[in-house]
Amino acid sequence: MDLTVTIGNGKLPNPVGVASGTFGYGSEYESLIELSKLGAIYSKAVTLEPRPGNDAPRLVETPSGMLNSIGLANVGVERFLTDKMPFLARQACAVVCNVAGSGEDDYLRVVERLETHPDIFGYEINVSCPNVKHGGLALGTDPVLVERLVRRVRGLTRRPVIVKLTPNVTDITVVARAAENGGGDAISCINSLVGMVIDVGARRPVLPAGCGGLSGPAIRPVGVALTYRVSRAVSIPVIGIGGIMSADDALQYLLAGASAVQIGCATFVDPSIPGRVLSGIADYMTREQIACVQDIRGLLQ
Amino acid sequence: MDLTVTIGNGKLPNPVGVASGTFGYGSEYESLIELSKLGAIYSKAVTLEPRPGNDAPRLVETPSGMLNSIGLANVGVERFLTDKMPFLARQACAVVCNVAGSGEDDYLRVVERLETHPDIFGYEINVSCPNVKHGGLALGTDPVLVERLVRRVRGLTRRPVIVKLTPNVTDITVVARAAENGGGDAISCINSLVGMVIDVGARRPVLPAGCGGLSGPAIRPVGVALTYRVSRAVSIPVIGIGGIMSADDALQYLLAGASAVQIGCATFVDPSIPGRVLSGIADYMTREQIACVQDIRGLLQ
Amino acid sequence: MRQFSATVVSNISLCRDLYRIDFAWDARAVGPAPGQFFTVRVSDSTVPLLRRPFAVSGYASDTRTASAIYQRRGRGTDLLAARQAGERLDVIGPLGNTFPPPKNSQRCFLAAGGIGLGPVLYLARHLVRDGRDISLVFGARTSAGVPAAGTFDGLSPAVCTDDGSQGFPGSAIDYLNTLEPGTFQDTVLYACGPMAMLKEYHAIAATHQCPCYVSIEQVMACGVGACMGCAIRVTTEATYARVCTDGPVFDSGVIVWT
Amino acid sequence: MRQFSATVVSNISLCRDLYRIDFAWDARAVGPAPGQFFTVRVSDSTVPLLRRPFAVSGYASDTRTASAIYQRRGRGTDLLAARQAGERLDVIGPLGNTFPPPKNSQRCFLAAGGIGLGPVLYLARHLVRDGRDISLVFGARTSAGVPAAGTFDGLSPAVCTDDGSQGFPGSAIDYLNTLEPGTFQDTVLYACGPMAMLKEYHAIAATHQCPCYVSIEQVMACGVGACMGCAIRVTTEATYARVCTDGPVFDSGVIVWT
Ligand SMILES: Cc1cc2nc3c(=O)[nH]c(=O)nc-3n(C[C@H](O)[C@H](O)[C@H](O)COP(=O)(O)OP(=O)(O)OC[C@H]3O[C@@H](n4cnc5c(N)ncnc54)[C@H](O)[C@@H]3O)c2cc1C
Ligand SMILES: Cc1cc2nc3c(=O)[nH]c(=O)nc-3n(C[C@H](O)[C@H](O)[C@H](O)COP(=O)(O)OP(=O)(O)OC[C@H]3O[C@@H](n4cnc5c(N)ncnc54)[C@H](O)[C@@H]3O)c2cc1C
Ligand SMILES: Cc1cc2nc3c(=O)[nH]c(=O)nc-3n(C[C@H](O)[C@H](O)[C@H](O)COP(=O)(O)O)c2cc1C
Ligand SMILES: Cc1cc2nc3c(=O)[nH]c(=O)nc-3n(C[C@H](O)[C@H](O)[C@H](O)COP(=O)(O)O)c2cc1C
Ligand code: FES
Ligand code: FES
Repeated sequence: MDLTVTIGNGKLPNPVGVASGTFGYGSEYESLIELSKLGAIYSKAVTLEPRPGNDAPRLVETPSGMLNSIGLANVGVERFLTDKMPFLARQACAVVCNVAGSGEDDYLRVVERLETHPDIFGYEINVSCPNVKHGGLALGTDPVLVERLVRRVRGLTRRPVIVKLTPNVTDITVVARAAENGGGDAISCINSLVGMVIDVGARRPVLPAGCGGLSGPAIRPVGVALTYRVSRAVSIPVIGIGGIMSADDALQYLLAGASAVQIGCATFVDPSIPGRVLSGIADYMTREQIACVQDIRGLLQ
Repeated sequence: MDLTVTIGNGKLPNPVGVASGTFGYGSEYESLIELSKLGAIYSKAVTLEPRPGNDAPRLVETPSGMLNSIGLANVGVERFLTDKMPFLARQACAVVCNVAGSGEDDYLRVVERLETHPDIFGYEINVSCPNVKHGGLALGTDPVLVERLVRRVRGLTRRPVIVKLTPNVTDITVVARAAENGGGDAISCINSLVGMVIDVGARRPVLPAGCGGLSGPAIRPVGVALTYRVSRAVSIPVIGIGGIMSADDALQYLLAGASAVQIGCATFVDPSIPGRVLSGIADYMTREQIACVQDIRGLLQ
Repeated sequence: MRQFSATVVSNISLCRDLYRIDFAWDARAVGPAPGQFFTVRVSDSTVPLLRRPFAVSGYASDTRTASAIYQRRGRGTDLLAARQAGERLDVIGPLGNTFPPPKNSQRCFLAAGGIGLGPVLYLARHLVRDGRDISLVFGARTSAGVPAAGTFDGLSPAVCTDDGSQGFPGSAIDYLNTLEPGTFQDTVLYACGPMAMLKEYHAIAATHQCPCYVSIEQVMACGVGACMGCAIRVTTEATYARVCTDGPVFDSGVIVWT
Repeated sequence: MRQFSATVVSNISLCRDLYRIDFAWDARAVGPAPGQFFTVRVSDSTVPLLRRPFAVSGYASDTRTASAIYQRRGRGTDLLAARQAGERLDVIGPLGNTFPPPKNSQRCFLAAGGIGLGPVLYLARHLVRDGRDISLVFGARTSAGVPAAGTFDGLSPAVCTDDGSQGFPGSAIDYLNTLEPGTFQDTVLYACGPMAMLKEYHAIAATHQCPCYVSIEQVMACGVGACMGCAIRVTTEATYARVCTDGPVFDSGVIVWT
């Protein structure tokens, strides 16, 4: 059975990764999950400088989902390399660094620094962060900016460059094509939706930042729909994300056109989910006599 | 206690209405709900010609939500006037006609016909339907088209014109301002999100149309966030919609900036919900000594 | 129709696959007739969100006790199976139309497959009480899907199992095909079960030129005709009919069988 | 830490507002120490979605039985209260840090408010077993929040109720303020309860210049330090600390009290 996924000049051992921001720097889950079984660990967003993150509370549960307002809290690229990469480098699974910034140069400088480390599989460019120059809207809402950013990142590395799209746009296929034109090797689809919960008793939003990112099973139908659309608009692989809790959910993404998937907040709910999703996909392939996980994509009627 | 809501030159008796497409033409719920207690009934979309709607199945449940692909199934404006309006006209509550079409002229001709009936409170212009001329994207994704359409509808009527926005856009405030500039009297926020569910066993989308509209508690955080944004971008009233199941949920929308709310699929779940939402809002106002429901909007910190 | 909070009288397993729930029907609601259904809010959580529809399988007008026979299929019916006597059930009913009565001279042939048993059983008892001559056939995949004989109280159905583990070996359709063609003369067919089975009954009825009424299932949101969600394709000008209010019982000739 | 499927030993109501659940701790997991907590997946549905964290209120290393004292507050704890002896519980633990032990000469003053009782009770028993001199104060809103004396097995806390319905009339803080200042000499304060209460303990400790350790609650997603969701503001360079892994026990001087 062939479970591998080719992305650019790299190959992931299997299609089930753990999503950025939900798996820290890997070591946090070491005693609960066999990390070597993961297709890839997508790191928490790495920025040029360390970021403390947003004010508390940062989380609130919603019907079949959750809102987060972490605010890219991370140790910064230098400490990522010195403190976090040694552990990650020892793992058998691929390490993809999720890269974020407030302006184009930030992204480029982070990638430049990460290029110095030999054990990084590739980059996931998170264009969903609010961008100051872009009127507070995410950089990822503007196809011109996305194409230029991806092209410049492309110029810095031969490693796989994955572009992670925001669902909060009118036509996600336009941004996906921009990422492809810029030289991106794959699309991650989707980041969280914009959401807000108001504490009626306190008469204020639960999150001090007001809005947060909505994720979890609630958004799965949105993720599947956008994966379906994006995978028909580009010819590079698509990595489906959003609300995956089971192998059946992951298979919805693969049938919709994804080549791989990422598990986000389901790992919080039950750390055995990534492993069970992978074994469930393998069982499905056995049962349905599918030799290659990449063939699932073509089976949708 | 003042529960009224002023919209254009009209006044709704209270802020709790039932959303378009979830309440048929009113008579369906007559034996289950005291219709006179409703702030408004928003009719199923009315189009120029009768429409049979989409192929079955048209519904699928999702985590804390549902997808629908009804396809604007409706009796058309003529039969709406002859068969459906007589019942609606007898009700004490306001009747708002949800108007849809595949092109601008469709909308205008429907409104022209509806103007002939004396007992219609106003119109809710549904700009979320996919628009053929607009590359299949909803007309409501283009602020220029929205402003022009609203201006032309405005030219036909003195009744309240409410514009119902789609959440599937990059910046909903731009479309909201276009609706205000065109002369709209209020904004309904939001229509359903794009979503898809795939039947893994059958290897095809559950809905023959592929994508459907996601609604229910799952989307409530999105509705609250967009209501918060829209109500800060325009000075006309905003009607909050999306996943309201209780008075507390409705109060989230009112605190976020809405002047009124609509209950959609919660009525399917429990037809007593619209009534309980209204009495819950009234209880809250008594408890918190708020005289006017319109004052709730200003209470968010 | 009314929405009411019903008390569960009993909720028991009939066989491995089927359960029966009995509950007190609201005194202010019209009693349900054969073919009609009701919806239940199975949880006050938002998962599952939508009410679940079930056909009435019997109604005792003296005690105002209604029943339904159901299969555990997913979270909704799991939660229903967990309800105990004395607990409350949020019910809306009666919903939908009813089986049209046979003409005076007509014999009645009733066929049920799997969870189609409930409505057919209720109709059968109703017809027997009216002194009609009925034949009843019930098909299940295996004997695990066949309830104890007591469930059919007094009626003696021809039981068929696909795997031959009980009664006639084969489907209810196979069984019908073993009957003499004369059986269907001046007969009306009533059926409830999977769509594929109903389609075959329609074909048999067409062959024998006898009327055929089928009770259809479709995913529902409102159950009262408001959402247009439960549409099925029909041959009339309307193109689609709502199963919840135009049905669930249809003349099989009106359905577009696919 | 490990994820394991634990068998519920008992799950009982202690008073109107509080329950105690006892369950078998996994033999391959390290036994939980005072201050540590575990998380439970209360439902296999997606509502509630996130695991719920609870402090360990006791642990018998011979029988490997762990307990927690909890309050029914919402759907998650409602579902927890419905678990019966013999049923399974999906547990991850032990999580978080522990209460630092007192210095040799120090006396220990332990204060718990409401659902803060669990961790404080475990610490108290631990210290008593080590032969330490402890004082224990427990505050609740009303007597409905005060468990039967047996819950404190052998320990005799000063019980305070805001409404004066049992024990000292007033909050645990009010009670502390009635004590002689000398009480806090060479003493370490340990406290768990609502943030507002912890802030006041911090102030009292600062006045008396005694060390103060507080166990903090914050909404959690992962519980293992991965999501950065449970942050609280601290005075160190890091600006924020994670309650789940840097805590839940903090030196009160490190917290930015707001
Ligand atoms: C008019 C009518 C009468 C019915 N009578 C009976 C009966 O007497 N006995 C019986 O066992 N079942 C009956 N059903 C089917 C019953 O409603 C479904 O089995 C039940 O809703 C499944 O719920 P679940 O959560 O357990 O399963 P799920 O996991 O939600 O789904 C299992 C299957 O049930 C179907 N289903 C799910 N939700 C609905 C819904 N809201 N409406 C209709 N179908 C749905 C799905 O298509 C799916 O194939 C009837 C359905 C209809 C429409
Ligand atoms: C380290 C730690 C130890 C705790 N120990 C105890 C204990 O010993 N006994 C006890 O009764 N409670 C304890 N709690 C609080 C307990 O976790 C919440 O009461 C519980 O999660 C409420 O769940 P619910 O679904 O019943 O209520 P909900 O309706 O979800 O919420 C009720 C309240 O609980 C809080 N809450 C909800 N979800 C979480 C979450 N994932 N993490 C933290 N808080 C949440 C909310 O802010 C809300 O104010 C502890 C919390 C933490 C962080
Ligand atoms: C707590 C939290 C933190 C996240 N941080 C990041 C991040 O740093 N970078 C990023 O690209 N996505 C981040 N995400 C988004 C997830 O990677 C994922 O796209 C999203 O949660 C949807 O997947 P899910 O529904 O499976 O959780 C975060 C999500 C959560 C819940
Ligand atoms: C079955 C169904 C049909 C709908 N039909 C329409 C429609 O005809 N016109 C419209 O503007 N919105 C329509 N909607 C959208 C609702 O009016 C509402 O905006 C949406 O469902 C979100 O609210 P809710 O989460 O409370 O259901 C429909 C929704 C559902 C579920
Ligand atoms: S279920 Fe809504 S119209 Fe039938
Ligand atoms: S709960 Fe995730 S870091 Fe603490």
